[in-house]
Amino acid sequence: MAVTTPDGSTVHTSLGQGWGRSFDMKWVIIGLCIVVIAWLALIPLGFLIWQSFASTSTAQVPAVFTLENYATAFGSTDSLGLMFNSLKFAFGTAAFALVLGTFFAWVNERTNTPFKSLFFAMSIVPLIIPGILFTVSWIMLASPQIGIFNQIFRDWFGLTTLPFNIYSLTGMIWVDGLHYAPIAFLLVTAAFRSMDPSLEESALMSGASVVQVAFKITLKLAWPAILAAFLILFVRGIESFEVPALLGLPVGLRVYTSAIYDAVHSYPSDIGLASAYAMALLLITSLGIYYQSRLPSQGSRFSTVTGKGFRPRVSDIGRWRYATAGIFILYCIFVVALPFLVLLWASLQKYYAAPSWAALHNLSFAAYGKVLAYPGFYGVVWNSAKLALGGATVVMLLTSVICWITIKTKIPGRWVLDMLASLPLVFPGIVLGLSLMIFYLNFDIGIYGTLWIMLMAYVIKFLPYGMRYNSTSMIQIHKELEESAAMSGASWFTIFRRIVLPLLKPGLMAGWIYIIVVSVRELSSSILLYSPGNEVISIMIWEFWQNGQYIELSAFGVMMITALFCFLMVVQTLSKRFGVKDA
Amino acid sequence: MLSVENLSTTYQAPGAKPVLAASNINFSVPTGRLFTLLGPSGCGKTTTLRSIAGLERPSKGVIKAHDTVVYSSAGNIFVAPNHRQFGMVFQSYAIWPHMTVFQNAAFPLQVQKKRLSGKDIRDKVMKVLAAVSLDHVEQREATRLSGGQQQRLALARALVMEPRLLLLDEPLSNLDAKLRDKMRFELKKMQRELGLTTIYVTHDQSEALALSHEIAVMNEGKIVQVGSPRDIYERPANTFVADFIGTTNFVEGTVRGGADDRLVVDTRIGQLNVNAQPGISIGANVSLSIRPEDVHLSDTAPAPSSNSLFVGTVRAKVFLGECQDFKIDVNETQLLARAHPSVRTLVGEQIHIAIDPEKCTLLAA
Amino acid sequence: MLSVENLSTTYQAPGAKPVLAASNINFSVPTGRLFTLLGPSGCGKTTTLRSIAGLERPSKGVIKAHDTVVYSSAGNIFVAPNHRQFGMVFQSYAIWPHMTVFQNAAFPLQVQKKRLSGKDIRDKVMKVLAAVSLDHVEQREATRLSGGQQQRLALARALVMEPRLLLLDEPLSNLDAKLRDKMRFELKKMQRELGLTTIYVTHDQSEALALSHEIAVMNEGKIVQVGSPRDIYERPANTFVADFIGTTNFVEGTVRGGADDRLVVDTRIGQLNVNAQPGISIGANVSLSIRPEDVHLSDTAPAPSSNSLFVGTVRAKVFLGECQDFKIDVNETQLLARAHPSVRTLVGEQIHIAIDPEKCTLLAA
Amino acid sequence: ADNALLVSKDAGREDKLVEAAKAEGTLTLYTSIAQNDLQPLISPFEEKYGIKVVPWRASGDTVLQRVIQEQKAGRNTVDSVHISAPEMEALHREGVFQPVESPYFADLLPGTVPEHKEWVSTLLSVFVQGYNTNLVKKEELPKTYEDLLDPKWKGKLGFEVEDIDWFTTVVQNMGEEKGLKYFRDLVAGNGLSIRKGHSLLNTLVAAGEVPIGLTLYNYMPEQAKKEGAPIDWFALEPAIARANGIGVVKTAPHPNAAALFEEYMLTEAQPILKQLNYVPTSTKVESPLKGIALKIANPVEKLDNSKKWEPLYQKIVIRGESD
Ligand SMILES: Nc1ncnc2c1ncn2[C@@H]1O[C@H](COP(=O)(O)OP(=O)(O)OP(=O)(O)O)[C@@H](O)[C@H]1O
Ligand SMILES: Nc1ncnc2c1ncn2[C@@H]1O[C@H](COP(=O)(O)OP(=O)(O)OP(=O)(O)O)[C@@H](O)[C@H]1O
Ligand SMILES: [Mg+2]
Ligand SMILES: [Mg+2]
Repeated sequence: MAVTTPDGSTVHTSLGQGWGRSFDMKWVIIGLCIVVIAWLALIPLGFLIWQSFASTSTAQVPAVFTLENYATAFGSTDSLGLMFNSLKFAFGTAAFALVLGTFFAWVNERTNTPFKSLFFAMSIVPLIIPGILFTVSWIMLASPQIGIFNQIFRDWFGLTTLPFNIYSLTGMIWVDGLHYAPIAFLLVTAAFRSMDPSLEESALMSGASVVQVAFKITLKLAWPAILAAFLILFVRGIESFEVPALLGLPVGLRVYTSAIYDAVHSYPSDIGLASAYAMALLLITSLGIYYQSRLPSQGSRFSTVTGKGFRPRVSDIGRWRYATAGIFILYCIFVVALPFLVLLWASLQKYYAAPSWAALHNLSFAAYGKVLAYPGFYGVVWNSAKLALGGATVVMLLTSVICWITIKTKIPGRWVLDMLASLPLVFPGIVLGLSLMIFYLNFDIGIYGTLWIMLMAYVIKFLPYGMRYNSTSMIQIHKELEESAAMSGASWFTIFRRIVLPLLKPGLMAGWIYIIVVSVRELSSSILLYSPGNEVISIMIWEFWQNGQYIELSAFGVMMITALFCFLMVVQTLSKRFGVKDA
Repeated sequence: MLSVENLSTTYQAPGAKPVLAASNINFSVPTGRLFTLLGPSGCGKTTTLRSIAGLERPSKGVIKAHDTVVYSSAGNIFVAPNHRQFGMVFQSYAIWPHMTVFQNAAFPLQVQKKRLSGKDIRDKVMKVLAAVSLDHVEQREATRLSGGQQQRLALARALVMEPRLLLLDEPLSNLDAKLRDKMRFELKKMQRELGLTTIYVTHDQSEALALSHEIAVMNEGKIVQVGSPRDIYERPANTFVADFIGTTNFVEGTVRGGADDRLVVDTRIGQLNVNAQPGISIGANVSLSIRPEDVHLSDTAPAPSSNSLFVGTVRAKVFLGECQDFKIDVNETQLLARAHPSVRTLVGEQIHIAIDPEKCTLLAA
Repeated sequence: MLSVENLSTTYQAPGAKPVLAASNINFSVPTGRLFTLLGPSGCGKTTTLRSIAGLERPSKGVIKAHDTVVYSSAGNIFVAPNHRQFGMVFQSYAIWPHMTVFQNAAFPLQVQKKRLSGKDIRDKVMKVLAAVSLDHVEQREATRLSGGQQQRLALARALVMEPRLLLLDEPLSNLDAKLRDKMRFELKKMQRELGLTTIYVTHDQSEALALSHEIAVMNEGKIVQVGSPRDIYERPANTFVADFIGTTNFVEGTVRGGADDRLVVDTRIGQLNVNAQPGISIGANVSLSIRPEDVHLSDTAPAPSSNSLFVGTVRAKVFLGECQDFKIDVNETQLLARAHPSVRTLVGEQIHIAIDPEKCTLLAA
Repeated sequence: ADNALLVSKDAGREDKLVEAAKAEGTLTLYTSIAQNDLQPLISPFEEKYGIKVVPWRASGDTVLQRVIQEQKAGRNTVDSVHISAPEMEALHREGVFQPVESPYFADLLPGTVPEHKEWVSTLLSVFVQGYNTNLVKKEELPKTYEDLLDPKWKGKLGFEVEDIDWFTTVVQNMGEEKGLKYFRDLVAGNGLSIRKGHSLLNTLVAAGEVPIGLTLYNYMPEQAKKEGAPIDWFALEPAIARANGIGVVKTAPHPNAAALFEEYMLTEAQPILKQLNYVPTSTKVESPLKGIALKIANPVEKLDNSKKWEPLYQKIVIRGESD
């Protein structure tokens, strides 16, 4: 029954060292997951690297090896300027979104603020609103010409200088930060949920103020989540397209996504240049991930789910709860309700008109009728639902195994796995779509032109999110909880299914929700990969937008927000039934 | 200094029936005193302590510290835990895993209102770490400590802040006797020197007896007796206390007669002489408590005296180091006895028993 | 059944110097026996236990269970913990917070190879929950238990699987004496009935003495003595064991003379009679260990005998319930004594001391 | 598949083509035509011939990518492509199309059938200028391009970022030097608010954010106006038009159906296109922009001169640098 281990080392801390035992479900599953990850991630990665060294090609001029792309991407002050703008914008966005998201996560999980049950779903709404709509709503709200806020200040207070200008770096950071704060919210909420409250209580008893506890204990213990959130937000910020295009462009604020966009949308399509830009991002992200992958090796510094009593609970913040409730209400009004109302208003019109008594007479539900009459509407929704649910589930399960390997074992080279699964974060959507398209056109296993290839694209695209969500929760699980299951004689698979997954619940659910929400909106690779009959919601949104059917788009946005909002409430209720219960 | 009146705390989990974990608790602790909550597992000690700390919100009652009301259900007053300036050791230690040993212990000093210089903090922390014998691992990550070391760190962290009120929840449960003695000594020293008012939760009777000025014995969420250690031990208010505070033999019987200030009680093991007590008349059914260490054993027959004398058969014996525990059958009733290790009678043999009338406690029935 | 040879385990944290937590451990436990690891906090008990369980990878040594090698550094063998079929109670309980009490206890039965019917599982679980007095809270979430209840649940979970080898890491530390006695009894009963080979880690000397067939005393990562309880107590191998296993008075002195099989030792408290021992000759410097309970105290002078007699002054006294601890100054040296509560001499007064030559242990110097 | 009929000039060609197409029974069309417009275009064809049209919709450059990659990999699904002229020309260069002959080419506007005949323009999207009727009075509208230089338009002009062909054509029309100076003056003097997306620009004009949008597709303000939005349009002449074309793929599995569809697009579909507010290319159908001078942007120009015009455009219009 004994088997030798190839591992000659003497130092280890976890269960993972048993990695030499004869055939076992564990190795089958782990091996399978590794193969799948490698398969999924290497195709676009290889394509990206290859393209970044290839010149553009046409039928007449074949591609050749070149360093030109890098020279163009990083050689001129112009493109460096774009890069710099991007970095400023991304940093600002990430910082703002992180602060906001973390604050709400804290309020939601740690305080007795009133209306909390609405918090979770409400906080995620900005993420549901399609980026274009969200940005346009903000143009309507805070543009110097027609912005409602500005008008209010102009009319009511007689101001001549307008307080808000959405067309500025600050405006861009504001809009994008608000839009992506839910990412931080979800990640940090998950981390806060898996925290033995006695750690905070003991700080309180040491005389620390609520704020000191938050900064010195809660946030420090949630450090992996915060780091992960920042990394994701930063990369997202750099890749952000709608906000710079809609808000930066009119005032000449250009970022490097515009350069990628131009490169990709010309003929011959300069995928190489786009790839070269992406390679820079790849580098930044790798550094971030490398740093994160070293966190778990620092002992149990972040294990906050221990086997000695664990009762999540909120603390009473006294009168401050009215302040936090106030902030939350303001947030709901300005970030959730107003854009939503703008959409709702628009959806009830025949054309967009600023709210007025006159326009009130034109209210109609015609737009909703048009949306429902969209050819194959129900099929489209059904396709999106399948892809979103399927993709999210596959990603979260797959990455939970990968995270277990990278965090709970000492297998050499496990960081490579982490990298592989995390790097798709920086693949431009079109590059991802193209690589899959080209690969499966030439290596025909019958998935090209079906929903499967889209599923695959979604899985690849959202793997990195799954990784971050799962790993932050995984780090928090104290190893003894698995060890005690192993001592009970449970096999690895059983331990994973019955102990690890339920304890991962906060991260698992947060990631699952996030992926569902954003996959409904995924466009850049969907549009390349979908086939007749496989239309999805994002294509429909794009269609409305392209045709200038702003009203229908608003109506659809309203329907989508309502549907996803209800979905979130249901999930929130159901998810209380498994995993660690809240107090 | 601390007074607790009619305190009740209920746990309410969604979908489960509420658990009344502490009910109608009353006690007060004068400044500088060490007060112990003693009781069996699950009796509500931790709950009471957490309610005093402000970590649980009681359902009713009043808690005053230094004449300030920190909680009052009627007055709707609830002072946040971090404004109560109490120090606490948690039963689960609650060591911060992301800090080193030193950082854990220094935290209360770093966050307190009164700013201390880095050097002052260092001095104080090292002093208290030395007191709990952890100064040699000050730079180690707190999670890389053994169970007992973590517990000592938790104690150090509570002591370093010299709180107005110290709440200790089983602070020594994972320490060996030697170290526990040392810690108990350090604790007592600091407690007396600094005049720290302390509430001490323990399940260990001898610890409670050795440390406390006053003890409250709890059972099923209620306080069943409050008194000095000697009181509790020698005059248990009811069978639960007598039983809990130490092993004891309960013998039921009927009062047969009496002479001078002695009563004779007829029991299943035979006639016992007992000190007379007001209100107990001949014919009354009574219950007697006799502690095992008061059942004197001898290998040979003792000289006659006022003691009640019996002969029994040794059923079992356990060696406990400083003493031996015997189970002895006397007239088909079992008696527990604790004797010096020098008693050599073997299992199955006959042994002589003497019971001092002074040591038979007549319990309220 | 279990044999451990030359086991060493090192903790290596990145950037910190390695901690040799267990070094060169050797012992073996026959089937059905209860073997105890006893030692002060931080001495490496948990480490040794975790190494046997397979949760830590030792740096060297051999571990055999049932004649199968489960670990061998030389043979490069390492059997995964879940294939060793050992049951374990963790010092930190390691209760699964997402399960109810019942689910926690049923888990080992649900995952084992041999499939049991739902009813069988229920029966077994309820039986073991009843044994640890948790049957009334079976449906409660495990996190909503008191500390002691969690510990009992951990014990139930280890017992329910009737493992080949039971590893217990301070399984009773958070229980009150009464309950501890009860648990100890249940544990002993199950252990003996099922013939469970058990390794028991404890810091509690009296628990070790009462439960074990054999005890290994550890200090600073090493085993310093292995022997039966009586052996360890009565013939400690060195001052550490004598000191650790119970409070004792160490008295240094020089052998003055001897008669028959008695030696007379000149010490700072006066002349002491001691049993002669081979290899000790007149003029040798020796160290004597006298346990406090062997220092007999009396309020009045005792009758002369072979005992060494002294008079001292009571410096302090502590009431411990079943006994009293005294600190007594004898010729400017302090002696600890433990006496029956009936001794009434007050602090500052003179007290009579008798020491039996049989009870003075001559220690290896 | 038999492609002979596509280039045949025989008398009975038309009947044979219909017969062959019916035999094929279906065709796959990749296009950028809006979903709303697609159905009214396809249905009459399907009804008339009983041939099922399977459309796939995406933006022009996505269609371009997809067709190229599918052809490279030898995956022959698409029969017919309908996207804008520069992208059609790009596909021609990639060797994707096959030439088609049709008697109906003769009815088309000049400049709509390239020499190679591998694709042919079916419709024109004409750039017109839209304005918000609440903010700009009809009387004060600019009449010529030069009028736009009037300082009263300062901060009121909007422009879609990708309309480089509009810029190019206007410049060429004015004469290169004069044209470039014109744009420099325009950007320096009145500024251009650059927006992404024609429909956004249209919406913003209607909402009043941008009083005048310089490059709106002619049907956009028209539709909005019909629905009651405060928007109207005018055209500076010559109005620049962007052609959309259709072509038959060389490897088409249903070449005859595709050719028939192409022919249909040039004939019976033309009035439908007009109803959909496009400008038809057939001279048989009256143009909705009758009387307005049109200039069709040259697709070859866009492909070949990208190195020249692109930097100029970036510099002058997007970044507004005056050298
Ligand atoms: N993860 C770790 N990294 C480094 N050192 C450790 C680690 N865990 C324990 N140690 C050290 O190893 C020594 C032995 O620890 P162990 O947990 O075995 O002690 P123990 O005998 O169980 O003590 P206790 O009775 O306090 O639980 C201690 O000095 C402890 O500080
Ligand atoms: N969060 C909770 N929800 C419901 N019941 C609880 C909760 N915490 C404790 N209890 C129950 O309340 C009672 C008192 O618990 P408490 O923790 O005060 O006991 P304790 O006296 O500290 O016991 P121990 O010595 O075992 O720590 C117990 O029966 C326990 O099961
Ligand atoms: Mg407790
Ligand atoms: Mg230990």
